[in-house]
Amino acid sequence: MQLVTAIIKPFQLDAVKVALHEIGANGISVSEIQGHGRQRGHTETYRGAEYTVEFVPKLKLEILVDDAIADQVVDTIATNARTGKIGDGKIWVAPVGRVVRIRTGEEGSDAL
Amino acid sequence: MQLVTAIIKPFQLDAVKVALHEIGANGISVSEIQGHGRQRGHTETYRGAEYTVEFVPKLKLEILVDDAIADQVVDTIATNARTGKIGDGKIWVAPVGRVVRIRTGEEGSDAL
Amino acid sequence: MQLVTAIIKPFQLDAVKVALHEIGANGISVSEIQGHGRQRGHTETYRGAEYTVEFVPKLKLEILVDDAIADQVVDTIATNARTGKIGDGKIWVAPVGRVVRIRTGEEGSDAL
Amino acid sequence: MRRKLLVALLAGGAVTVLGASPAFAQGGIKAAEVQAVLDNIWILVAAVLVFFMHIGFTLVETGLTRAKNAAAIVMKNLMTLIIGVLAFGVIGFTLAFGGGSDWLGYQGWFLDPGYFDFGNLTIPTYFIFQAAFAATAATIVSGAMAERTKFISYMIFAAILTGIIYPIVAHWVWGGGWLSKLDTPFIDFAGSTVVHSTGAWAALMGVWFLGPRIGKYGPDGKPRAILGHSIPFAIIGVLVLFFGWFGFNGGSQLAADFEVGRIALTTAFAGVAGGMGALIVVWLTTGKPDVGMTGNGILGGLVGITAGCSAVNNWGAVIIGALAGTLVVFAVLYFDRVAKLDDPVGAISVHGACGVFGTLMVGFFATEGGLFYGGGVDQLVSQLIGIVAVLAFVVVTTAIVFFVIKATIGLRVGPEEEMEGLDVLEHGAPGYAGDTVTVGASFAAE
Amino acid sequence: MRRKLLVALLAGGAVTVLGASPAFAQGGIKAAEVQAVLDNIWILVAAVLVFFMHIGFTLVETGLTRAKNAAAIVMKNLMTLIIGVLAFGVIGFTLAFGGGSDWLGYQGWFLDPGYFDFGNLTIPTYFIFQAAFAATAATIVSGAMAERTKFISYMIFAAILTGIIYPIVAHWVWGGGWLSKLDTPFIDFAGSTVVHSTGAWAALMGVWFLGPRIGKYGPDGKPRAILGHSIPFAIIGVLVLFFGWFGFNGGSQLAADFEVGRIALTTAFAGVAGGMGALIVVWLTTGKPDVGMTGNGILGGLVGITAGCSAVNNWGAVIIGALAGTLVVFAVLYFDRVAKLDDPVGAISVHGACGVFGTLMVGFFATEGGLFYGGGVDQLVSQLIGIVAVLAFVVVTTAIVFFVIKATIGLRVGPEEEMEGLDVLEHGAPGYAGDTVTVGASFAAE
Amino acid sequence: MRRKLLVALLAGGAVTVLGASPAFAQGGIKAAEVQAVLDNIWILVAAVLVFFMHIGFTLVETGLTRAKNAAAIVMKNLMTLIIGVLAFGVIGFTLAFGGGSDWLGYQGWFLDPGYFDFGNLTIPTYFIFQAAFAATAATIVSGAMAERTKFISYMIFAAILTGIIYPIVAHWVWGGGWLSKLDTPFIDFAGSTVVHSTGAWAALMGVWFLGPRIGKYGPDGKPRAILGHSIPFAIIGVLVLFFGWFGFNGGSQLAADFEVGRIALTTAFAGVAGGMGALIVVWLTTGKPDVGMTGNGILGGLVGITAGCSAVNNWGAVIIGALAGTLVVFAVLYFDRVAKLDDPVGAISVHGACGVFGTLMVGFFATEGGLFYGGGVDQLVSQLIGIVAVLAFVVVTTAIVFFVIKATIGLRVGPEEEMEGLDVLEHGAPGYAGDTVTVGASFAAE
Ligand SMILES: Nc1ncnc2c1ncn2[C@@H]1O[C@H](COP(=O)(O)OP(=O)(O)O)[C@@H](O)[C@H]1O
Ligand SMILES: Nc1ncnc2c1ncn2[C@@H]1O[C@H](COP(=O)(O)OP(=O)(O)O)[C@@H](O)[C@H]1O
Ligand SMILES: Nc1ncnc2c1ncn2[C@@H]1O[C@H](COP(=O)(O)OP(=O)(O)O)[C@@H](O)[C@H]1O
Repeated sequence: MQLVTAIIKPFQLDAVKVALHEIGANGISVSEIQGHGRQRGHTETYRGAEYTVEFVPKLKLEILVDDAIADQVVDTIATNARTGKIGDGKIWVAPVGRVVRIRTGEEGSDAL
Repeated sequence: MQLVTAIIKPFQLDAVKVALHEIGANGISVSEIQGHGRQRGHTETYRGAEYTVEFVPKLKLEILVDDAIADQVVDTIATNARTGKIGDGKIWVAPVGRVVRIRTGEEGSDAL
Repeated sequence: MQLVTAIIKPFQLDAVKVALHEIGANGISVSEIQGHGRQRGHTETYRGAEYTVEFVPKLKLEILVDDAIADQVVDTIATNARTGKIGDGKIWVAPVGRVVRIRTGEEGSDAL
Repeated sequence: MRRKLLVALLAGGAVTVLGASPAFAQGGIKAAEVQAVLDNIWILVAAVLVFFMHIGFTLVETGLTRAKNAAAIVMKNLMTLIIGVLAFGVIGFTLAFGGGSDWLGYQGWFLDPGYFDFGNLTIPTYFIFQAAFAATAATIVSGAMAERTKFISYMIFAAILTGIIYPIVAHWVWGGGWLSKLDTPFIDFAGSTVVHSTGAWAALMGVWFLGPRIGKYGPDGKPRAILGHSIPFAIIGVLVLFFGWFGFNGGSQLAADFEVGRIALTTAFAGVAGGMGALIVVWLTTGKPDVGMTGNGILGGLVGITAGCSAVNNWGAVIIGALAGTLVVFAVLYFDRVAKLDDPVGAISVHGACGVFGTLMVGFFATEGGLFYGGGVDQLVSQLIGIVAVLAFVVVTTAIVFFVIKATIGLRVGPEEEMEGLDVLEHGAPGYAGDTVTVGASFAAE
Repeated sequence: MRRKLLVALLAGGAVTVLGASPAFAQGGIKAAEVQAVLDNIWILVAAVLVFFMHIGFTLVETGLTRAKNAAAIVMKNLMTLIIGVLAFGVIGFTLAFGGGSDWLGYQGWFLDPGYFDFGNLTIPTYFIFQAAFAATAATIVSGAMAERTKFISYMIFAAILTGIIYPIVAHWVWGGGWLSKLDTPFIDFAGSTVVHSTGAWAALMGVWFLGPRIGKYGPDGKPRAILGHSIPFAIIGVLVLFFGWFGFNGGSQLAADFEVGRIALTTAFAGVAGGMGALIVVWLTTGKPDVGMTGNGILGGLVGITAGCSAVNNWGAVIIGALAGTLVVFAVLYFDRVAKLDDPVGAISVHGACGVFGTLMVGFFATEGGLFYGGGVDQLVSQLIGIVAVLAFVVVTTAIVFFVIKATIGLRVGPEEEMEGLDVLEHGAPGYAGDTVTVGASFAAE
Repeated sequence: MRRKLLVALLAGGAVTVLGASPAFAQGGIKAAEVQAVLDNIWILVAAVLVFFMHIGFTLVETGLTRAKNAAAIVMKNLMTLIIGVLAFGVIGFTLAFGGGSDWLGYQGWFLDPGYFDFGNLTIPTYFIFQAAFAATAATIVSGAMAERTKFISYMIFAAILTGIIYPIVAHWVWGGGWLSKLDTPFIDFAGSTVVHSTGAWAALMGVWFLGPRIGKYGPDGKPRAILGHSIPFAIIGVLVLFFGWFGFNGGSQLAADFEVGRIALTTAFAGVAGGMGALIVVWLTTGKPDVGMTGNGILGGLVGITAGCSAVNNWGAVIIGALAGTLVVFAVLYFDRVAKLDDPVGAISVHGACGVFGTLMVGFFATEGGLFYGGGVDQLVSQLIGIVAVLAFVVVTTAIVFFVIKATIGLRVGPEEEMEGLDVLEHGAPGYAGDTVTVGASFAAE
């Protein structure tokens, strides 16, 4: 079992979600985060004082998937979250051990 | 060392937390997320326009534990977060390498 | 590739971020969480009813780094997030498999 | 000018249009007529201030409850106003102020000009002011029953309260009913009992029939704090109510005269003294200067002075206010810990306990007729009669209403709805939606 | 006392300072003079209430849009007031109320006392009241165009609307222009057409030229719900507007007299009936008692009664209000689904559809001259003429303005700005900043 | 009717109850009496508007600070009102308006009717209006000292400011003191100096003794932006203040007459001009139309016109407002960057800089006696004397008070409290609680 984590632009959630449904990845957990990557933030002013906006709102998606479709899920997210502009985000995959569905107590692939 | 991650219904936090304390797992980090699993959302209306509520508020718990008690922690969460209704959530476990307690710099099991 | 996760006191973000920039770790994702560790919360009152503040606001940082600098990143965070008071937080490191930069599709170290 | 003329044409305005700028007629208008117009304008302004209090109630109730029920609670407050004006307009006003018996009015429906006479005040002016009061009684209930009451059930209850129950109480005291005909008439100048206690006893019955919110009492029966989601909302609501109260009490003079200022002043003194009293007591009792409780203290002081704002002097006002503020703290603790009645906003304490207290205090502090000013116990006895009569009437009638509602359509939402929050499941959308997660979710399903 | 004297010295106050406490002169002042002062004070209070409505508009518009644009939308509302008062002061007031032709005024600039005569009302009093109205017309537009309009472009548009377009409409109806000179003069007591429809048609053109927000319509053309980020804000805004409306309609009497109460009452009845109407219709149609739509219903009822609040009776008010509330629901659905005009707050439905409807209803329900009261169709025809004339004029002129703005500086922010939110990119800081993440980010870059 | 009669019985109301509906006496009441009642009613309404301003201050201060201190800041505002009314009632009013010397009043305590004479205004009316002013001076301080001041210390300071320091200043100018007896009396119509500068200088001393918030200045001494957590709150607060200001300035006429409208108009013009001035300057300077700064500009314009609202004409008002708005921007930058005084809401700039500026401008723009209208420099010199005297007095006295507080109970919370937020640690509960995480945490520990 793999946990796919993706940081995406908030506005791309819609497209990503639909595309994931189409490939049968239904479960997903989303959280609001703020992040920045290589680019330095832009300078803005607040009440006349300059400051750098270094953190930009993003969404973090966490998707637990069977090993078999992990790559497909990553590719699907990458394609659908892409705008081509800086700040599109990252995706990473990490292996997961035991998985449980709380409602039924099922484990492993059945838990998804 | 293992990181136990659990997505639960917000209202179950209380029960889960007490149960975890009882088995000696004191440290916990909680974040507010939104998620959905297999079930499609229900349709609602906003100002006359229909829409589907696909994301439902959940809590994500992250608990760093010694390998020895990881299974017990998972079972405890599963038991206490269960309502038996759809949307109860998932638990997964993943191995963790280095662990540091920031205050003291202690590492490994001592860091918990 | 490693994912460094750190729970820190919100007020230390500034120092940690600067220190990370200095060692060349630019990318970072931050989320607001609540947590507690060993210490029991303090008792407060709300409208005359006593309750225990068990969860305290923290920030969670997630930083994807090359294996080579993971330890340096951990140490940097530990040093700069430390206040020496209870509640300073934890850092943990976990290995990550595939990593993708959404904008370009680059993978691995190039994706950072 | 032209608009004015058109307007005058349409409306048959009583005032002739006159000369230069700033211009006024050199004759023709009598001072008494101007005074009558002034009375009406002031009472209208006061009515607007009382309407404005609904913003205060909305903010307090929303602030002291949870975010997941925010849309539901503002909706209940909105409906209180809508239903209050309609039900009071169609039935209540006649029951309260129409000619009739000592027990209720039944002559003169739909504001029929042939049946009503309010002195200098026109029927519309008088009605608007009174309708705003009726809605106030109902809104007290929505706060106490927050976070678990079915929308439709609340609507029905609010209609009965503002259309029938409150008007009958108002008739007894203000509409020429029996309490105003006691040898020493019951004094409730602006409604500590008529408005606030009525609302509070209804709230008490509502909370009793509803039961506490899930999670409010632990398995051991101990109360848990369920924190409000926005203290700024709650406190701004208290401030809005404070300022609206100048209309509530000052307008109850039902005339523009030199007394209004004095009433406004006793009101202000009691309000601030109530806040100070509650602050000190809660600070000494719990060790922290609790924000919400201080706000409740101000409201308690205001409720406390409402009965006697015109009858007591400044010192009386400060003392009544401070004691009412103190009382609020203990009442909240009592209902929370001992009676185990889950009242998220403290409405029963603020409006019930302080309403009774304030009404009683008139018997002591009234500068004419009060015990402390040599007036004997007559007034005190009348006050007690009024308090008990209203209590009994409201408790019995609202108990019947709640019982019937509970037995038929039900009073409380299902546990799932309660846990997930009323907003989405009862009203279709969250009170606070995220910017993008929700957009992501928003394919129209048609 | 001394302060009073100093003041009197400076201001040459018309009222002499007098005797004991509470003191009043034993002679010298005429009742007509007091009435004139009272007229001015009431209209000032009414003007303050109308100003207050800008808080209501701000809350409604902010609540029904997304958090990422919160600072931008409150800023647009703030600028509406600033620009409205300045543009209406410098140009608009003369166009509207200065001497001139049937089409516009052109005599008497900068409130020149030699040129204006408003009977009992002084020029400042009259101006403040009217300026608050002008700003209202503009603020309607900011809501409909929310979440995608360039700040500078909105500012320019607001200046033209409040400085030129609205004043010309106001001149036609209220400034002695041609619509007030029809054989049966067009009746729009407080501005269903003059203020609300003018704002709504401008909004319609604005939305047309702008296009919908990104993501509002799916690839299949189906509308998606974009949820507002704070229903409490929106509903408190509705309540604020409701109470401000007492000034809007009651002040339009332009005098303090016994009619004001009657006007306030028809206003209140129509507002609550509108809310009830919308609630029932939306509940039956969609299955849920929608909170925002009920709020829109109240506003629809209020807009609907604005034209006829002085001409119709209570029953007329309830019926007009209830129908307007019903209409709002269908209008919102129509614009959203059929016309595909993306109006986040429902401004076109509330102010346009109900503005037309209410203006028309005067022809039926006016107790003097209305069709239902035996008055024939003359009034109805005049109402139609007025509605169509204003519609045509505003649509054409605002279309030209929007066209020119779009062709030159542009009307809409870039897609990136729109998706990330206007707050940071247009105004430099978020509407809602986090406590620490932002502090972490806040090294001054200098 | 009956209620009215009961009321009249109790209150000995001055107005006889009269005939038909709408009814008025055919004789007996003198116009002068009606005028006196009207004066009182208007000043009461104005006082309610000034009270209302406390909602505005609360919103501005809450919006421009961080969420973790939201409960603490609303609590300080609530206490300002409570303490202000009590301290001003018990001591301040006599010091300010009681008979006495050129320096302070000492005759007539507790609103004793034998000692005060305010012409047409009753003592309660006059007191309420003045008490609302006193509280305003204090609330300015709470904003500047936000996010780090100990609750108890603020309370003590507020009591001394509203009970002693402010009243003495008010006595000098409005209570018959020495500044009102200069050959050319110092003019401060509604309190640019008396209220606003007094508050600002107290704030200046407070900020000086407190030091900046942790993190406000980097190790290199450069200022960092600490963003406010709710711009909608801040801007709605500005709008609330704007509308309250009509009562602040218009009520300062202390009578209902034709001047009030003129005063309201100069107030409105200066406010909008201030917003426009600040917008343009901040836009040109920083490249972005900053929302909070535009709001500050409006407030600056309003503070600026407060001294001269009755003495200047419309053009003067626009110019004073625009310049004050401009000044605010530079003052904020100056205090932030150069003086390094950390004032989260810009209170010192808005109320201090613009208060001085506006007071001075009276010397130039007063149409009677101003330099630009041929009045010579006499007025200007008097204005300077007043400004400097108040500055010196307030700076010295508040410095002593802050010094003593700091040396005894301490002025500032501990660093941990400051970093974690004052809400939980000082007041026991967060301003914004989550729905479930907090419930999860809320076992009563008893
Ligand atoms: N090394 C990293 N660790 C964790 N999150 C990162 C890292 N780099 C980027 N991110 C996240 O991805 C988002 C976009 O990254 P950024 O580098 O700005 O875009 P791009 O990949 O297009 O260059 C950031 O806002 C941050 O949330
Ligand atoms: N594959 C998944 N990956 C990540 N999170 C998931 C996944 N499936 C479910 N979740 C999370 O668990 C929650 C409950 O899951 P759901 O499938 O609705 O319940 P159940 O397990 O009872 O069928 C979801 O709201 C989501 O946050
Ligand atoms: N076992 C754990 N698992 C997950 N998070 C933890 C754990 N222990 C602590 N934390 C997080 O770290 C924060 C600080 O931990 P705490 O134990 O209070 O401090 P310290 O490390 O100084 O003893 C907590 O608020 C919580 O968010």
